[in-house]
Amino acid sequence: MKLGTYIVKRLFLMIIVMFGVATIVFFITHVIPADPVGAILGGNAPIELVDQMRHQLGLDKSIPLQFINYMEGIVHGDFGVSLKTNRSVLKDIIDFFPATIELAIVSMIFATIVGVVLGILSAVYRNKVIDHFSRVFSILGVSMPVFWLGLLLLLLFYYRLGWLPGGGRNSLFIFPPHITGLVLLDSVIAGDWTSFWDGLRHIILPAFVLGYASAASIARIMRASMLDVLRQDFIRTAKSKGLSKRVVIYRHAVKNALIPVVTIIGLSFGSLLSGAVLTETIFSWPGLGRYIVNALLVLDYPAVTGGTLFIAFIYSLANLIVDISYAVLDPRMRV
Amino acid sequence: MRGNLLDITKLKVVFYTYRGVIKALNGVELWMNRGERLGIVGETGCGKSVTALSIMGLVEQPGEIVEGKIAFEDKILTSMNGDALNKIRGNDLAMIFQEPVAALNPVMRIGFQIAESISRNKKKNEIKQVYPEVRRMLELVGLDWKRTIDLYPHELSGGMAQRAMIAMALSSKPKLLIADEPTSALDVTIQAQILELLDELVKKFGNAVILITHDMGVAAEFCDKIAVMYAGNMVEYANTTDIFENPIHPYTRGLLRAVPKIGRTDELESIPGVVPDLVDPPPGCRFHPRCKYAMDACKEKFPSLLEVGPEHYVACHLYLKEEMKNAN
Amino acid sequence: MQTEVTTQYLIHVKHLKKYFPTKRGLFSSAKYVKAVDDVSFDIPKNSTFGVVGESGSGKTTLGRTILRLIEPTSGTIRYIETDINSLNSKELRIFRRKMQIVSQDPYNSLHPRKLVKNIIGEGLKIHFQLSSEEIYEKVKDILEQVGLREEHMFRYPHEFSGGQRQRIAVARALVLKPEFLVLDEPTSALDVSVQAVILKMLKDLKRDFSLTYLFITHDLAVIDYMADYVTVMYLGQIMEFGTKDDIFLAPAHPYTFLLLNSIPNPDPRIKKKKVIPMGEIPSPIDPPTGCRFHTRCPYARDICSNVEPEMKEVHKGHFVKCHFPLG
Amino acid sequence: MSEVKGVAQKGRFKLFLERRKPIIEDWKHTFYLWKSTTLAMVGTVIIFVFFGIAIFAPLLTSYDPIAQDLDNRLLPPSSQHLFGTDQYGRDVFSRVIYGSRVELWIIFIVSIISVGIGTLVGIIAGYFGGAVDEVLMRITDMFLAFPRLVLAMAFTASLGPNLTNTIIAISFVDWTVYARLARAEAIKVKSQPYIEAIRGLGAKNTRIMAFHVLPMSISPVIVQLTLRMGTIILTAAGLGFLGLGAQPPIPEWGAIVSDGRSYLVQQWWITTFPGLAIAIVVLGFNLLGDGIRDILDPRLRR
Repeated sequence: MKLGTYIVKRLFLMIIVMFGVATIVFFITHVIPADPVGAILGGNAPIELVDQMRHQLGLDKSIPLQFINYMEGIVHGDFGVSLKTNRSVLKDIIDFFPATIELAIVSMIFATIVGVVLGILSAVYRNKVIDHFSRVFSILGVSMPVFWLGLLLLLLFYYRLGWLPGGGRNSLFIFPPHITGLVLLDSVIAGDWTSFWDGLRHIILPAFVLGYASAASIARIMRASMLDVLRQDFIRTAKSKGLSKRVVIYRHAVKNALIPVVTIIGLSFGSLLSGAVLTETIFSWPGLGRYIVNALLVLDYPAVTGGTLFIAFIYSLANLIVDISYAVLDPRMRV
Repeated sequence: MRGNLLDITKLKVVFYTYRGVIKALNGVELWMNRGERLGIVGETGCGKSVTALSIMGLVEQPGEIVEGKIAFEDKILTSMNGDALNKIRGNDLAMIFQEPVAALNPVMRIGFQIAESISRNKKKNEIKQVYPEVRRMLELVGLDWKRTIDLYPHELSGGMAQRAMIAMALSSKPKLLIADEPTSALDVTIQAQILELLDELVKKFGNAVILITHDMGVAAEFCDKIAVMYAGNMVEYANTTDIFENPIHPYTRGLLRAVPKIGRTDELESIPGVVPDLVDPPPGCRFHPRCKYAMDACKEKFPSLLEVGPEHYVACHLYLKEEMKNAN
Repeated sequence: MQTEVTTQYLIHVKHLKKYFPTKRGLFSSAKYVKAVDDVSFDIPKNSTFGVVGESGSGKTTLGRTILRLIEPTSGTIRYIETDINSLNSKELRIFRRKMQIVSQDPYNSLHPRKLVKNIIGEGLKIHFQLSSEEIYEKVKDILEQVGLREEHMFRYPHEFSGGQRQRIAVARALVLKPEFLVLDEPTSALDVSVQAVILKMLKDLKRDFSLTYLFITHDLAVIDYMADYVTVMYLGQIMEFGTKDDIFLAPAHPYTFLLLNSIPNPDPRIKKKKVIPMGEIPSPIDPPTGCRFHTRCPYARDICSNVEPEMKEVHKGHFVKCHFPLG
Repeated sequence: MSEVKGVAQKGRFKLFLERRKPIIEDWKHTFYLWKSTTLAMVGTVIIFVFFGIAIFAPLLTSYDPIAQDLDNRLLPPSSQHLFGTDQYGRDVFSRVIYGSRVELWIIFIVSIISVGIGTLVGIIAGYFGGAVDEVLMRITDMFLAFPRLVLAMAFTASLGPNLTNTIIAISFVDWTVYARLARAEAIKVKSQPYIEAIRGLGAKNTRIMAFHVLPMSISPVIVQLTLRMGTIILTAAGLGFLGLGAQPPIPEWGAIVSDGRSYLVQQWWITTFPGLAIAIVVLGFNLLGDGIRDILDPRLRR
């Protein structure tokens, strides 16, 4: 009951934030650019073409009017037509998004498992070999530029060793079944193991590259959180009850230590989406990140607007889920 | 063994910190019999809690027991390994703490936490089988089990949480219950309730109790015997009435004169100086820099424990000297 | 010729209320924690006015509201003739010189990154145009008054013990030469042997600086040692008020009586049979109707749960808010 | 006469030192903690070397980082060209060395802008609370609803990709971190008894905020800033790599990595060295930031 109210409240807040997000995007795409059309067509374009384009983009109207049109469009899910692909931006997003979300989910799972496990081991065996390893792993993870790591791994595993494919989601002559758009999931549903195996081989490198930084930061926070919890009074109580070390750690400490980590997992999702832009570019992954980058490079404003808004929406949704799971995990939050 | 339940000899505990080694316990001597109620009193940093944690085997990094022996019945706790200790902890030994809400796991229901102390390392579904016993314990400590068994600690008041802790500690019928400042965080009226409850239950179960407190009043009301600690040493040990009516150690006397009491008309007296830094404690008797009777001997050697009356022990050179005189 | 001695009052508090809004649900209306709920009293000049109560009684809020560190919800507070409530923020800042507070926690009441010299000198800088030499001298003098030395001026708070920190906090308040001092549990975080020194010092300072104290504590023994007048609070209201002797020798309110009965006595010869209040302190968000204490009172009758008792004078200067006063 | 005065001066200086002994002790203690934290020291050394390289860049290399030399294209590392040359015959070593100036400049300006705005917003929101807080924090939330790089990308693309706009875009994205942190700190500090005591002395809000809340709130901000300096470089390099940051021929590290992408298989050195430079410097900042956090940790200090 109380949890329900909390969710309603958070949803309400999210709507306000999304309104602000849309305003910021409007500002970026409609107000800041001095002369978008000039930028797109170049300085020497004939005047009729410029006018036609201004009209097409709605730039001949006043800023407030543009804003109203823009907001109306968003509410109806209409982001306009991409200048580059000449298709509805929404259609483009629906096409490109599954690749991104698949990559993000796989990375997230990888990052969470590795991060949490390393963090726990690191805290329990503090100052032992595993702790040192995990700390080096973490500090490197948050220091390495994603794109550089990606390139080096590509060089090693694709060009030099040839163990893994060099990019894309599937090999040339493999056609995965199309149900949800998530290759791995669809292959499992259709029972197409060739396609599954192929998809898995393709996703390993990008998912590792993308998830590494998150795994590192989750491991760091998990370690710190564990150490903090292990110092708490209730852990002493658990020990005084005669519980074995294992029970104390796994039953009493881990759940408490996970609570702050949940926030980090949510925040990691943001850096994951950021990183996806770079990873997708390197691994020719046909996702939304690459779509936005390409749109930005040619100043395809409708595509930029739609893509950015959509990413922000997904990120906010992820944060909402995190906040709710936070409330589920920690009974103190439900007051 | 000086006591048939517990005997601590020359217990030394240190904590390693960046400031240096804190010599928290400096050869503590303490003993008690079955079914007795022993009060340990003293001010912040005197080592009351560390003594309790040592008995429980809960002194952990960066702390370490470097010397001494803790005998519990026929077992030597200080030479036991973790598994063996786990069998005694929560079985023969139980403990309750100062901040009851913080001492309970915030993400577990009260009922489960009590059940866990009965069935301990078993699987979760097996733990649920002891719930009838949990209900009985909750009733016993004056809580309505229907309302409390499924609550989380933060939903309890301090007094209720302490009752739950007591239920948890007593559920395994321990031979010795250690209560570390169990009422310091509570209001006086609630304190009175909790002390009454403890009194009643301990009478019923016949547990021995170590009550750690800084409140002389609480010790006077609850305990049969009192041990006074100062800066890591036990300095005086006697029956409660003896401690209050015939205190011998200069520190015990000073402490009693500093306590405000209703209806007291004389001025409060304070002990000059401050509690020493235990990284670099004074040599000899650690109280000598604050003691108005300090002699040369006090600066050199810690006085050994001396029986000055029936079951009245004190560690002070002043009486050692008199004893010598009498002997001569 | 003897003129009639009339008591002079320094502080007048009338119908003071402080309600804190609690967090409101999306669809539920706002609720309030009634921390101080219609409290009136006068503090005689040069007296120690003790306020005693358990947690949730509103004693701390009361102290802060009187100084307007918290804005009162309603009611008036007068300082001799000045209505503190009607001062604007600039006037209030100037007026603050006269009334100071020493709070409970000696570990957090001093700015951890400032030298003692600056902690104590801050008030002087705010209120007076003084050269740094003058400030130095004044800080030095006041430190000596509270039993510290000049060399302590160049240290950080963390280098001091709890008792010494509390001395510094007192010095910070006294350097402005105030007339009125709110002491909010000044010794509850200290060990007994240290508490004794601080309490004695506070008594001496009161005499030397002719101060008036509002002394807030949960410890009845301390209030017995310090106070001239005692106010017993429960759930935001005054239950009983009188001189120290009234309260300790002839308590008229059952709550006061039970409170006195609950204190463990450091004298093992006295083994009294205790009467202890039942149950726990109710939430100040939904205080009980009628007499607020009726839920825990062993003497409660039907009327107590419905009708709120009036404050009545059982004998001169001794007031009690109870339908059936004891004694 | 003057001699006597000199002695008096000296005495005064001694007294000055004597009185400030605790402050000096405090610094000594900080220094001791820093020395005993090996990783923090490694971090400090890395950062100092990085600063040194940026300042003395012209002394460290004789090649012009921008001048093309098509006769010497794509040469592997040698004693002539430590890190080899790129597709235009530019010395990669020289480009990496001069690149440090670009990165340092970005860090410097972004830090000032984002910490300035963030701390100001955060402290005002935290100190006053209520409606002010609500409005400022909702605005912050709006910025936080974007994945950082995506927002920065949109900004630079819109403003026109160049170095200045990269800096503006990153600052625009980064200030929210400090705003949240400073707010949380301000709320914590505001409710401390010592702040109430100062208010009780009669101090104004502005005085309390500037002299008491700000200094207490700033240290976590500084720690965060040190930790985030690495992130700033990563973001700048990411933008550069995508072609949305500093434009050629400016030797920005991310852009250099991007330059070498097409030559990855045969001429690995073009990508490897600038990437390594980024990783090492970011590592340095992270180690230093962790170290500072540990040193400022009151649990360690007390």
